[in-house]
Amino acid sequence: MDMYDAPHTERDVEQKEVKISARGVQVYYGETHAIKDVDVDIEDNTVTAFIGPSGCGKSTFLRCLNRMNDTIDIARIEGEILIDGENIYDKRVDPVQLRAKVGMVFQKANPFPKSIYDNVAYGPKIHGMAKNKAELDEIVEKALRRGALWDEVKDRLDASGTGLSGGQQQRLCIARAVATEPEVLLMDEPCSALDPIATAQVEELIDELKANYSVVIVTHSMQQAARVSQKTAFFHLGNLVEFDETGTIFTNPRDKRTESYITGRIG
Amino acid sequence: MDMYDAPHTERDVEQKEVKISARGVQVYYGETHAIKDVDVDIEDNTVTAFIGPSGCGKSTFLRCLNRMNDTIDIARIEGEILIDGENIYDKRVDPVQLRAKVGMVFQKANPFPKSIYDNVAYGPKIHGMAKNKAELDEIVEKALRRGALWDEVKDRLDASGTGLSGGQQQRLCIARAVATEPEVLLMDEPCSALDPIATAQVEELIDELKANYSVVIVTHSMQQAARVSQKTAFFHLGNLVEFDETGTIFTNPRDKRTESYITGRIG
Amino acid sequence: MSPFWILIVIGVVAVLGYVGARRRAMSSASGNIRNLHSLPNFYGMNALLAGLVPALLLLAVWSAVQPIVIKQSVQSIILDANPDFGSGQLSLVMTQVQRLAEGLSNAIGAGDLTREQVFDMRADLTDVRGRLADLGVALSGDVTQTELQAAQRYMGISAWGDTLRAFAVIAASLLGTAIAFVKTDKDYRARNAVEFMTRMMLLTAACIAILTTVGIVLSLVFNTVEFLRLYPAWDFFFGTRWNGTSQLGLLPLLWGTLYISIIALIVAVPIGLFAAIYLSEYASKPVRAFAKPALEVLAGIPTIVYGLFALLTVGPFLLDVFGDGGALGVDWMSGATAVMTAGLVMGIMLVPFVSSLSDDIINAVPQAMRDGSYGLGATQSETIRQVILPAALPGIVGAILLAASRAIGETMIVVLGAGAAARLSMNPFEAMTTVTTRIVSQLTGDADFTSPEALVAFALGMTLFVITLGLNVFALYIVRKYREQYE
Amino acid sequence: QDRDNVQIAGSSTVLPYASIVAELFGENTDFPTPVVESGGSSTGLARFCEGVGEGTIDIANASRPIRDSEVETCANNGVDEIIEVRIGYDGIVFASQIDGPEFTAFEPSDWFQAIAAELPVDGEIVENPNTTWADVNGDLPDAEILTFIPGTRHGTREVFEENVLLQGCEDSGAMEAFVESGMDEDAAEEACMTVRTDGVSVDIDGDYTETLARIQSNPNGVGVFGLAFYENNTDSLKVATMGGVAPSTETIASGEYPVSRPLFFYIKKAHIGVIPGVKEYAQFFMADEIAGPGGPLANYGLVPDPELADTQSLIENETTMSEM
Amino acid sequence: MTDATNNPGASGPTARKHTSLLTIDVNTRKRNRAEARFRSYGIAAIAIGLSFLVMLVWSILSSGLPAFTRTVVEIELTVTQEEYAAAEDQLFKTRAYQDLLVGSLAAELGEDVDPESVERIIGSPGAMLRNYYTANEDQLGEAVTFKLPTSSRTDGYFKGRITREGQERSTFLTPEDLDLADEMKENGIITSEFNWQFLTGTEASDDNPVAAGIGASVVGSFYMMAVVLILSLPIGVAASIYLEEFAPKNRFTDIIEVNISNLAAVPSIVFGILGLAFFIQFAGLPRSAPLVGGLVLTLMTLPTIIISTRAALRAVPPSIRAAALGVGASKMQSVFHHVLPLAMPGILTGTIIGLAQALGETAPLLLIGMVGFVALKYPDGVAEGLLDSNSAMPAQIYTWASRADQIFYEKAWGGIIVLLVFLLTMNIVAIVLRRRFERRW
Ligand SMILES: Nc1ncnc2c1ncn2[C@@H]1O[C@H](COP(=O)(O)OP(=O)(O)OP(=O)(O)O)[C@@H](O)[C@H]1O
Ligand SMILES: Nc1ncnc2c1ncn2[C@@H]1O[C@H](COP(=O)(O)OP(=O)(O)OP(=O)(O)O)[C@@H](O)[C@H]1O
Ligand SMILES: [Mg+2]
Ligand SMILES: [Mg+2]
Ligand SMILES: O=P([O-])([O-])[O-]
Repeated sequence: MDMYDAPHTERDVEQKEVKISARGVQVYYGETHAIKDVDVDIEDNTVTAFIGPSGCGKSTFLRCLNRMNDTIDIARIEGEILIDGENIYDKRVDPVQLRAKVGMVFQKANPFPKSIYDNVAYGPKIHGMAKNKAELDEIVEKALRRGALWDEVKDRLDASGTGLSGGQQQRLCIARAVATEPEVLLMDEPCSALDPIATAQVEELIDELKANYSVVIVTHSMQQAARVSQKTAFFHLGNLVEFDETGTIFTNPRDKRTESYITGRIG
Repeated sequence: MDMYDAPHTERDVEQKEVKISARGVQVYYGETHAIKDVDVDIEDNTVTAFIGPSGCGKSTFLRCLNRMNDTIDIARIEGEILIDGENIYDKRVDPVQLRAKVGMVFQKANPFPKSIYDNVAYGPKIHGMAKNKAELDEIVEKALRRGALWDEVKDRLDASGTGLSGGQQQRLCIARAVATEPEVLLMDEPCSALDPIATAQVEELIDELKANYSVVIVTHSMQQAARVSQKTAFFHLGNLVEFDETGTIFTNPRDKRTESYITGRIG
Repeated sequence: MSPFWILIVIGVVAVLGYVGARRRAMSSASGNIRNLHSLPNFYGMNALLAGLVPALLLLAVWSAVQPIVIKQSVQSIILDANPDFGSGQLSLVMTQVQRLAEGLSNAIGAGDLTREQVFDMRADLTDVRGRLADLGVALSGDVTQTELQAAQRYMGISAWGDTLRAFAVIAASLLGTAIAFVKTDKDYRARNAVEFMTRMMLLTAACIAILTTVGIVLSLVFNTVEFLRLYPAWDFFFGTRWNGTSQLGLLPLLWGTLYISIIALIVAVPIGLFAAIYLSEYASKPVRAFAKPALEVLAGIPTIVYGLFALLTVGPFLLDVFGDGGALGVDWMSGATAVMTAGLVMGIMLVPFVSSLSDDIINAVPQAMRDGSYGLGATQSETIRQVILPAALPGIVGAILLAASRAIGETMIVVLGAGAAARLSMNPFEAMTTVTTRIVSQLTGDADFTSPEALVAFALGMTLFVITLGLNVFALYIVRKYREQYE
Repeated sequence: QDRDNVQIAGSSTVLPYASIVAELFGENTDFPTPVVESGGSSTGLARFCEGVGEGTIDIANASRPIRDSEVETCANNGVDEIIEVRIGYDGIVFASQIDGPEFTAFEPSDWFQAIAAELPVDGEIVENPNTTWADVNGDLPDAEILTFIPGTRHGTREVFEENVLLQGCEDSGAMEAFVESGMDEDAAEEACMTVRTDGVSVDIDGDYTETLARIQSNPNGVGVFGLAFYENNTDSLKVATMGGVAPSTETIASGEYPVSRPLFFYIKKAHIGVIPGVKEYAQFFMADEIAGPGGPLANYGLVPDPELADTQSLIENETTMSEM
Repeated sequence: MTDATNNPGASGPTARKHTSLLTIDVNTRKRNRAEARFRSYGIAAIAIGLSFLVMLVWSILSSGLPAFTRTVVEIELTVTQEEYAAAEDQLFKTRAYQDLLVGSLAAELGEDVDPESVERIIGSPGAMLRNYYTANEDQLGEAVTFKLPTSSRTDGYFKGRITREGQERSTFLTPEDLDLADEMKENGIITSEFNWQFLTGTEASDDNPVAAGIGASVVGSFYMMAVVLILSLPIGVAASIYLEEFAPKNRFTDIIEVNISNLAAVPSIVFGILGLAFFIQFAGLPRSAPLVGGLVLTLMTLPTIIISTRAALRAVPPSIRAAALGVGASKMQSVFHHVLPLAMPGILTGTIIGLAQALGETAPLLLIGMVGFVALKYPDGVAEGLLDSNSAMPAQIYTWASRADQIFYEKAWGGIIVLLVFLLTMNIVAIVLRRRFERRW
């Protein structure tokens, strides 16, 4: 398991502030019980990875964290999720403000049917982040650079975002999400369609974001989880089986299921 | 590079029959020249991997092979592509028949907004592959098993295909494609949203399919390419830079660009 | 054989063809569907269509042509007897002959007369009228020998023609089925054949729309040209006065049309669009299920109701507000009928055109687009304005165009609500009129159809047609330019 | 398919009478009920003159006599035998909202001066300056002029122009003034009958119900109606005298009331004996029980023709216009 | 917003101020106000639309509901064989029956009652009597109790449609007649009942306006709408499919596209001109026939259906088509199996609106002879229904609305109620289906 060695050294053990704290979260899609009583604490300035077999509820739980599940009619959420100690399902919480604070990259790339520029500028515009066009241009460029897309699209910022290749669309969505500078960034398999180089760039970005923000990333790649995350949560059939330091999870899992998932891996 | 050793031993060097032969293929999206003069021979009973950085034209080229690019208004294709010695861009060729023969799994999972069962049964139905309901049930079950999805959905075959998780949708699309038993299967990043176990199952499927069919797979994972493919094509900026035995590509690339792509990898 | 029975027979032939071809296909594939090029049903359908389509076409053409041929041949008898007949008299006598022939065949059918009796009948020997009257067939005049002869010839030819038609049509059906049946083989591309025929049918359907346009242009263009020969084109196109008789200037009508339509759209588009947005994005299911069809009722209320509503309710109300001594203390309006009155009421009528169609289109925008926007912290309204509406734009423009089209074509509301005065004025509280209402009134008017007063209706129709064509081209351009395709 | 019912089209003024007869004809004979379309006298006559044959109408209703030009068109199209039937008389009345200003007595000259396009003032021809009825005639209420007159598509318009406007023009001496100003006779008549287009007078192309609706929404409006229509709407309308005579069946029959006109229908002789029921319909229409005094037509508002018997024999003998 | 987001350059944990989610910040508050405004526009739009609907429906109901009741007079009458023979012998037979009735009723009411007065009160029910006795000759000589509608003015007097003062100025009813009518009402001879005849009856002339009913024209409209539905929906959908999915995208299809939207702007009367020229004069179809009306309305409805169908087809995401093509479906199959079902709501909306428009349209019917005094019997079968002269609801309403007698005003509005009920019934299937097909993807 040599590949885990390098990240290990970077991991600091000191307890960070808890950014998000979920207690007894249950999610139902109609009859289906998709998330079963999950408790988890996500720390600030930390990258947390969610791993687990496909269909175990990672995306579902991720979407709870910024109330994106609100948009699914049949989804029902119980339990409480606190961000900075405040329950986001509280009546007084405005999901719009919440989502500005908790950004999200979706599993399936979903660029707007607009130009590449407008795709990225959309968030900053609605949040009034730029005083003028020049500032906006700057924000867009910076976001696209962070999304490792700038070089490929700088000559065609006016082209439609939907005319990009799969991986380009995914990076566009990443750029779009970081452009609004959220405090927490939820990324649902952000590198699934990316080549190794682009993946490395995104991982670098995540590492950079960690300095200021809290990042939650869903990934199917153990290596990626090991490389970028400090904490890892393993989901199985809707249960949070284990949540611990990434190192611990990968080297010394407590639960049988975690172990078998980790070792059953192939990549 | 020990990980390449195992596959190596399995690779047989004997020349197989050429299934698909592309000559001087050019693709333009409006002004953009996306594929530049690509010549390639894809063999029968072989798994061919397309690798290359995001946006280099892998999907585009793949879509040429079953004329899916016909559906994009602005796409223009030049050159010829022969399947079993017949030019598929010939006027007399019925693209429908072609696509029945050359199946495809798209990069972005696109299940029909229908039940899971109907999603899979659709192809067999229109191709008259089942005499009766029982046979159809059997085909659906077999396809879902091959797509490594059966266990997860067997109790809810009537649920909508769009209500599945990202990885489940992807496997559904794989199941849908194999259900029609095409002679050539084009898979555009079929495992991008899959966990290692599911990935292994799909790879097993690919290996199994190889016995009878020709499989082309686009992947960003070098390991996956190395594991499943016998031939690998490396695309860069629309050019087919190198096409050779997988082992050769990974161990002994001729082109600088290939080498730098391979070694720049991280996973 | 009557068309009904012919239809039954070719129907049976086609169904047999379906079953037969299907069987044949299966057996050629030795029972294994997978060896077939297409699904067995396609082979069946292929035979079915081959048995039906040409036969039906033949039946239709034959049925259309046969009476003309018969008429020609029967007419010659009458013309031989009365060489000086004009076409009008001829057609009247032919009516009598037809009636007679029908009466006689009915009598034969009912068993009251035999064929021989009928063909031996002589008008000077038999009181044909009385005889038929006894049998319950009313003839309005006495029958002459020529007429009787003609009727006998008529019956003879049509009996013969009907038989021949039955043979020909059934033969065509059999032949088509047979060819399809013979061609049926596991490698025959039945699906392609069936799809080709389906595609031809789709094309035919599209052509009906084109033919309608051609028909409309044809039914307008000759009279338009005729009008422009009688009335100076310059005065028509650039005249600023219209009184329906001697002064036929287009501009005041065009202005009225434009003004009223714009006001109607200013009412209908925001209300309709916001209603659509609310229905598709905000409303709960029950609200939506109720409100959408309820709004659609507005499109179904006869326009005369709107007209009366404009004249008796909205007009006086506006007068109370904007009229002399009104609530606002302004004296802009002097009568209840005004551009504003008609425009407002028409706008209400048009709301469902915008709301329902737009609602469907907005609803069809994939959820992923919304999610993408919400995920960035956009509010629902921002999402709608900046992501959903642009994506739905082509459909919405289509809906608005449809509403605009209705506004241009509407008459009753304008007649009652806007008055009938043709006037070039900027004041929306004055009475004006539109092109369409003038078309209706000139066309149903007292003037004879050779005078410019009536012919102007066609010229107005044609002009309107050309103008709306221009507007549509413009709209198409706009849509093309701003179209945003999702995925 | 052969036509077995009589088809009639034409004047909307005649329509109620024609439909009463059509209905009774259907109820009292074995013939099917004729179809009666409206749309105006000229439209009806135009369709009448399209030719003979099943595809054309058998009878045209008209609220004015057929014009020579129309007879000519008819002849050109083979309709050379036309039977003219005068069915009676109809009065035209001037009425206003029941609660509106006291419009109770008009003279033709009031109307002419109120709505003519141009008027002679002090020897000069000027655009009509009158805005209130009091401007026209001191005895009339001081209310804005707003009239609703039949549109040019109506046969009624012709009667209105000739019996009211032209008459008023002559009465007021404007005719002379026009001629003096250098117009020839025809031009002067034309000027007398030209109506102002500044919105003071509104042409109604629709039916009397439209006029009624307009008057209901405009207290100052005065409208032109048929007598029968007014009789049916005495609840909402009040009628004015014209030239001092109140309109009624009696005053119209006696010729005292100045604004009345005969109503007609025209039969295509060629269709008699071909289309069942054409002649029978005409006979039934003009029978004493129907068109005579006390009959349903008179009850509804038709002023019966004193020379009914002549008309009856004319139909009996199928006497065409050219034979008269 | 946090400072960090306002100043993209700021960095370091200390630079970040955590704003509470529970208190809504200024910017968000502003945006929420915009949101609330936007939402309220939506509510307002719906409210405006619905309130106009309520106003219109209210005025329709209040003007039209009286048409559903009628004032009737109950009479026992004995007609002898001789009276029957004498009546049948006359030219004006129905009048003879009416005289019998009037005589009998006047006698029943008392010596001093003027028969003419009675006649003015009961109107012209002669045809009903004649129909009864010709159908039931065995009842001759027997006493039969009839419940017959009164004259339209009597009806109007009791319904408050006309006033005593108004009638004094007319020749229809004298004050004495009204007194007599009041008395008859008190004696229970005149009562009021639900007016079935309005629903089942046929057009009637001004001589007997109370008998007028909407029934025959409902049948006419039914046949017309059947033609419209059977033709315009398949043709419209087929044409849209061709244009949207199959036609090559070139100048020519652009022309077709523009043409079709332009057809929608063609005034409906022009379709009447076309129908007159093509279906009647060229093809020789009969005038006043619902078939022709249906064909003309089909042409008029097509653009509406085509435009909405095309918009709906266009809104289906391309990935669905790609998915179907990818498993080897033909274009035709992908359209019919996947795209069309997803476009169904839009198609149905087009149908709902197009049919509503067609059902209420009068102008083209004017030219093809369905407006006027048309149709007095029910068709015997489908062929007759399509080809025999008939009217249609809007034409009937239009005709009534231009009649002099005020009862027709009431009937016109009553007819509008029937038309709307017809419309809703016709559309209910489409509305329900549309809800079924609605889905998000
Ligand atoms: N529909 C389209 N319209 C215009 N340009 C397109 C379209 N699809 C792809 N392209 C462009 O063509 C190039 C090749 O795209 P393609 O999808 O083949 O890349 P790819 O190799 O599949 O990349 P990825 O790994 O990100 O999926 C890219 O530059 C892309 O932006
Ligand atoms: N919209 C939905 N409606 C109904 N069931 C859903 C819906 N979305 C997800 N599910 C179900 O909930 C479970 C969890 O789904 P989720 O998307 O959270 O899985 P995941 O862990 O993200 O999987 P993957 O790795 O494949 O994306 C799955 O069984 C899935 O089928
Ligand atoms: Mg997921
Ligand atoms: Mg790709
Ligand atoms: O319809 P008119 O009688 O006025 O011609």
